[in-house]
Amino acid sequence: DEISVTQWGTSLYGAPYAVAMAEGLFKKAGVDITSIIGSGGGGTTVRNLLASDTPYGDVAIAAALAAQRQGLDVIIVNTGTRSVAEASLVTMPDSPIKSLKDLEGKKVAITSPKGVSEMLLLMALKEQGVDASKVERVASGGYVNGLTMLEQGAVAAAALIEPLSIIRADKYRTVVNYGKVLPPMTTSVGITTRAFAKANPAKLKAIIAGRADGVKAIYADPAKAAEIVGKDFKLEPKIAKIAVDNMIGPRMWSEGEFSIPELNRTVDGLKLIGEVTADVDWSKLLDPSYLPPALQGTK
Amino acid sequence: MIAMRHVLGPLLVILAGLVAWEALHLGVANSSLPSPLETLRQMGVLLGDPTFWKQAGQTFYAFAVAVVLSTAAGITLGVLLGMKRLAGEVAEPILVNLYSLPKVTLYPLVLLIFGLGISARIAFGIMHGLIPLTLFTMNAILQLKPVYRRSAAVMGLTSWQTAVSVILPAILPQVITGARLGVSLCLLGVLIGEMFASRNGLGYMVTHAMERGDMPTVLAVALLIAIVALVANGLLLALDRSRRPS
Amino acid sequence: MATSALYRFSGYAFWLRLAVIVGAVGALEFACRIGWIPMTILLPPSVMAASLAEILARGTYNRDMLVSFSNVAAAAVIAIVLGFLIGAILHALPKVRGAVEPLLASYYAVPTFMFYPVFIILFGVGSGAIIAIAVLLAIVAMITATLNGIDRIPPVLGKTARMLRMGPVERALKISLPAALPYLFTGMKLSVAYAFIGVIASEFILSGAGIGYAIAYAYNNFNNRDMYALMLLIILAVTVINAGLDAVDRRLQSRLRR
Amino acid sequence: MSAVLAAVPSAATDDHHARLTGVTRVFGSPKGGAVHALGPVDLDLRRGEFFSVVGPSGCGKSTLLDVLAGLSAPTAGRAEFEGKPITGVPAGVGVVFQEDASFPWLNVHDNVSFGLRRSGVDPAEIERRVDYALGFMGLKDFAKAYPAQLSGGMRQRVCIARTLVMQPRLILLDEPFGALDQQTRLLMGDELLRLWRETNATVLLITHALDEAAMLSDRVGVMSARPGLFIDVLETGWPRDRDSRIVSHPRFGELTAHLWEKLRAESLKHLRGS
Amino acid sequence: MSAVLAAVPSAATDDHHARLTGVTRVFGSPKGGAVHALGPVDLDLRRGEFFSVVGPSGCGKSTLLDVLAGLSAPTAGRAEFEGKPITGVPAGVGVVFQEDASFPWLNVHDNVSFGLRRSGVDPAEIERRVDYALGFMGLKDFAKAYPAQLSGGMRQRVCIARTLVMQPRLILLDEPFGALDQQTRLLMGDELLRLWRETNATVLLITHALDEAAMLSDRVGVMSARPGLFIDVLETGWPRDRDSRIVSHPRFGELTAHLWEKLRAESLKHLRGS
Ligand SMILES: Nc1ncnc2c1ncn2[C@@H]1O[C@H](COP(=O)(O)OP(=O)(O)OP(=O)(O)O)[C@@H](O)[C@H]1O
Ligand SMILES: Nc1ncnc2c1ncn2[C@@H]1O[C@H](COP(=O)(O)OP(=O)(O)OP(=O)(O)O)[C@@H](O)[C@H]1O
Ligand SMILES: [Mg+2]
Ligand SMILES: [Mg+2]
Repeated sequence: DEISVTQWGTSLYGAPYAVAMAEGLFKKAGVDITSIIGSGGGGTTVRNLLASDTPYGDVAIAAALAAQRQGLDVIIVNTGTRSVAEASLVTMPDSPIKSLKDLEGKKVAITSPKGVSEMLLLMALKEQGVDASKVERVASGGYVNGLTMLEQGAVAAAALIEPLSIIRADKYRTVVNYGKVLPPMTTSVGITTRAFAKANPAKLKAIIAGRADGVKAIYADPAKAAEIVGKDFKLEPKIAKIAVDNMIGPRMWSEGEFSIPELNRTVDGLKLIGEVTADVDWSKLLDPSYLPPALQGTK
Repeated sequence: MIAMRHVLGPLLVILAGLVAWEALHLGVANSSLPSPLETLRQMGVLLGDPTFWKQAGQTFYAFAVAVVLSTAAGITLGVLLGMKRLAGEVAEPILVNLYSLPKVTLYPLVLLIFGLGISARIAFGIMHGLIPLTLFTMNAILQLKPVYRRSAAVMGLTSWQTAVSVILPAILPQVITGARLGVSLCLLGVLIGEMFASRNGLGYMVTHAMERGDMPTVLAVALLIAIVALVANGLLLALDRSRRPS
Repeated sequence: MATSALYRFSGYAFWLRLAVIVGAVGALEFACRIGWIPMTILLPPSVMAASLAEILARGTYNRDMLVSFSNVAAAAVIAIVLGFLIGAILHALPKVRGAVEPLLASYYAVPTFMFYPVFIILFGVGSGAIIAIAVLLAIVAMITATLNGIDRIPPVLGKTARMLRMGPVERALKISLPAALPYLFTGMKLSVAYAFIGVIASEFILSGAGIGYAIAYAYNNFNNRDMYALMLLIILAVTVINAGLDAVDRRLQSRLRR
Repeated sequence: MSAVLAAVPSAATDDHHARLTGVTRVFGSPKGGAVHALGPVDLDLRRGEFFSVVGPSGCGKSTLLDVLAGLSAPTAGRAEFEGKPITGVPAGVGVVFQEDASFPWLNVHDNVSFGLRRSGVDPAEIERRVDYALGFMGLKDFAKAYPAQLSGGMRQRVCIARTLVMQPRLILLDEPFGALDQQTRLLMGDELLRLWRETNATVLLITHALDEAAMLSDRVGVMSARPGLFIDVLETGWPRDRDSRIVSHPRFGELTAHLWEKLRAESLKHLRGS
Repeated sequence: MSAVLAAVPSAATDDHHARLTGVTRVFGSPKGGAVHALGPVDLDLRRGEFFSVVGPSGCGKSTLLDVLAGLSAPTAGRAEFEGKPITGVPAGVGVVFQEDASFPWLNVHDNVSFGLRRSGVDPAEIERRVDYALGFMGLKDFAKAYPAQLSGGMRQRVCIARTLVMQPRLILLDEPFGALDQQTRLLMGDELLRLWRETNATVLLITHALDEAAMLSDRVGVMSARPGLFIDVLETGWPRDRDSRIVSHPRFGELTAHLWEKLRAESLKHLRGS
């Protein structure tokens, strides 16, 4: 079977799937995942999974909410990641910008309006009591473009994400690491269609269980996980090692269990960028019943 | 000898382009603009990498299928529209309109219909390559000198013989011109498809490299694609030249 | 007589064409309404139109439209002017022309978008880089048309200019330019089309503003109503632009029908 | 017709080879109206004669030729070739069109053999005939050349050779020398006469040049403006064994002047009428 | 030249209007060789005469005209117009080129007034002259039409009118009727004669058609193949007040036949030579 994972190959969201595939954990759980459909992210992943035979996917929470808002029949069956530790804001080494406070009256490169990079920036500004309206946000279309603008002096700071931030660690200075200023929040979730869940509960459970085992395996042996991820994502082993190690501390990957406060924190962020206008009624969206029994209780 | 003469000039232009590139690289000194040398080195690395060949294989498979299908369909459609004058006149503005439409914006629709996978990319390639070939073929037939068909008639040729031994060779030069544009655009269509939503192929590789800021790979792939396009174009030109003397 | 006959024929073809389009739209509407095509994939044309009217009334995308259309206009103008100058220079240098022309033919296969990061360095993010991509896409058509147009100025017009003892500037303005204009306009028409494609496509893939971006955004957020409304907007815009340019083109071309 | 000219006995036989009786051709116009292009025309082509047609542009000369070639059915009247009504392209008729009809994608040899190769003639025989035709038309050295490498006159010769190899009994030529200068026309005219003599074919030549018609033909038909009719048929009385030296014959000037007068009279009538 | 023709007194005066002495023109060829296109040619154009030039294609007729128009400097020899050597385009010379030179982007009126408007002539005077020229050339009803809406013959008339309004004293015409059928040529020839008579200009007409040259001219120069030389200059002896009715004059046939013979002899010489 093929399942969809957002940012597959570029972001560490997908590490548990890589490990579970390489270690045969999916097979052990009772499903044969042969490959992963990757995508640039957001709604594309949801579209992709809807178009595929096994409509399960790990997607950004904003995309899952948007899909439901537009009346698509999807449910959230597990959580994926719960940290924003891979994201940061950087500036040039010789820049006078030392903290978020210094950004007032300056331009900051984000990837696209209403995207994750903007959301994190606004959340961090709010957390630190900086007036967001004084920070001009410029959409660059991508992290690399933002860096280019930074180097050209078009912006004072740019959003950045791993593993790019590790690859170019020596070129820029980190202003803020979002994982350090923002508390844990759910960033990606596993979704499927209601119809698929009804028809293939066993398969769905096996996928979730396999992924959960993958998460456990990462925490149990980070070095090995880094090796697997490095190979799958074509990262130099050294960089993969740093990337995975960076995520172990904040416990980036959840085994799948739901935490309402962590979910709501993300929603608060989405409200800041205007993606969401009202509180979310999770009871209609979540279905923990496909999780391993031990994880079914919500926090 | 003659081939040398045709190739030498363009080669000089390309060389001049490389020099300008190097100058630009030195001038702006930005990590997003690697030097030509870096790019060529990366190209060497790619060419020695089996996964690159796997991706390239994917792209060229989709490209080949798209080219074959759009060529066959384009010529057939062009011939049909060209023979039925009224149909041609009805269809032409519609085709021109479709041609000048930014087709990327229709890509969501293509994905929704064809799903992921190779068929969407092939479809997208065909969307780009089909129309120019159809238009060129159709116009070639509309502009075909009537005296050719009349000559065939007085020599007692059947309509099938006329089509095969008079009409087709007569329109071939324009069909080749259309094919040159069509093939280029087919490749572009497949690549854009891969860039936008795909998990393999050179277009995906470029997107992936862009996301990681790996500009040498981006430019190396772009160069390779340009070379392939140039070679394909050169072959079609040579085919055209071989058919008629200077 | 031959001309007017052609026109009548064209008139007939026009109505037939309209009938074909109306038929196709009607069939689509029907297929959507009775559920052959699920609404999650395609909306009935009437819904698209209604949604477009809504969007225009609400002004949701006014800023995007402004950005896109002004970028298209800028790119088209730059491509036309620059393309004409380059074409004229190439024409004056036959050796260089011989070397460059074979490259122009395969030009369209190179996905210009790949150079976006480079353009950002050169032109900054946003409109600058996008216009640059669109210019790059559009300029070739203008260069080719300029070369073709100058090639086709009959030499006898040059002789006539000499008989009238015209200076080089007067000759360029009063003879060469009007004589080449129909061909130049064909190039302009293509340039506008390519500028449109270039701008919308780059917005779609790369940018944070404009109609192209709005379509990509609507796609990502499953907002089919907005997405199809914007697609319809683009189709209508292309049709209107094409029809307008075509009318002018036809007038100019009719001069050449000798 | 002046008595001097009529007194000369005709060189042609009296046998009918092709015959048009009351032939009219009307084209439907896209406006719904109709263009009356030709006729009603009566014409008897005698077997083996050289007949020229002159007349103003647009008078229906090409239309007349199309009817004889079976490319266009008459709207009214009867067209016969060798006693049988013409329906479709009749075997034994060859046409050289007004426009250059050489195929640019074939070299001269392949152009000339084109029709034969599709008619199932034995290859050795094809080569023999093509060789002969190329030699006859002075194209031997250009067998491997492509039309683009030839002058307009040579391309026209290719078309004549292509028609010739099919060994037609009736050859229709529609202004084949239109693109040539007078000197070349003269040479081509001589070649055409030689061809006509050697093949014994019947030749119908459409031309604009009155002196050319006067020089080459047994008979010259003068057509009126559209809808074309024969307003005069002039018997030249030349011997069968003739060539361009005939221009020094005093009758050549007379014939030319006679044709010019006819044309002038017709022009004036036309002017007054319109 | 035959005694009959020479006996007729010339209608032209003996005053030299333009004169070529030993004029030769050699073109450098791109391959490094050289094309000897013309000459050495001697020519005296008498003031007010109608002189025609005939000769095979490529013999240098257009080159001769370019020299007279000052568009092309002779490689050797002297060219004079009204007593002064020709350097650059001389004032008082008008040319109608072989190719259609009407400006497709201007309507007929603006085409005809184009040259005048640049020359600073008073607007009222421009209108007067343009009106006259349009009327003269039968273009009055087409003043607002564009060249694309006209036939080839009418476009050629536009070019003639455009030249005419400049009131040239020497008019050079390079096969202006090339695209027309005989009937229209006849009418155009009459108009040209009328124009010549009314303006008192000197006319040099290049043509392919021998009968046309015989009909229109005071003198006909026959040129040899490239490099072109005058091998004969024939004095027609027509009265100044003539028109196309002259074709019924017995001498018309004689003149035509004479020109044909010259051409034939030249052709044969050429054939033997090559
Ligand atoms: N297919 C057609 N449809 C309508 N009208 C036609 C068609 N073919 C010819 N005509 C008209 O019939 C008339 C005679 O045409 P035709 O070509 O026979 O003239 P022609 O004597 O050969 O002229 P030319 O000397 O210029 O070749 C013209 O008025 C022409 O416009
Ligand atoms: N610019 C040029 N460069 C080289 N050769 C030339 C040039 N112009 C003319 N020639 C050559 O000079 C010769 C005479 O040319 P010209 O145009 O004067 O002939 P023509 O008598 O006017 O022919 P036609 O009757 O076909 O118009 C030809 O062989 C031609 O190829
Ligand atoms: Mg005809
Ligand atoms: Mg000439």
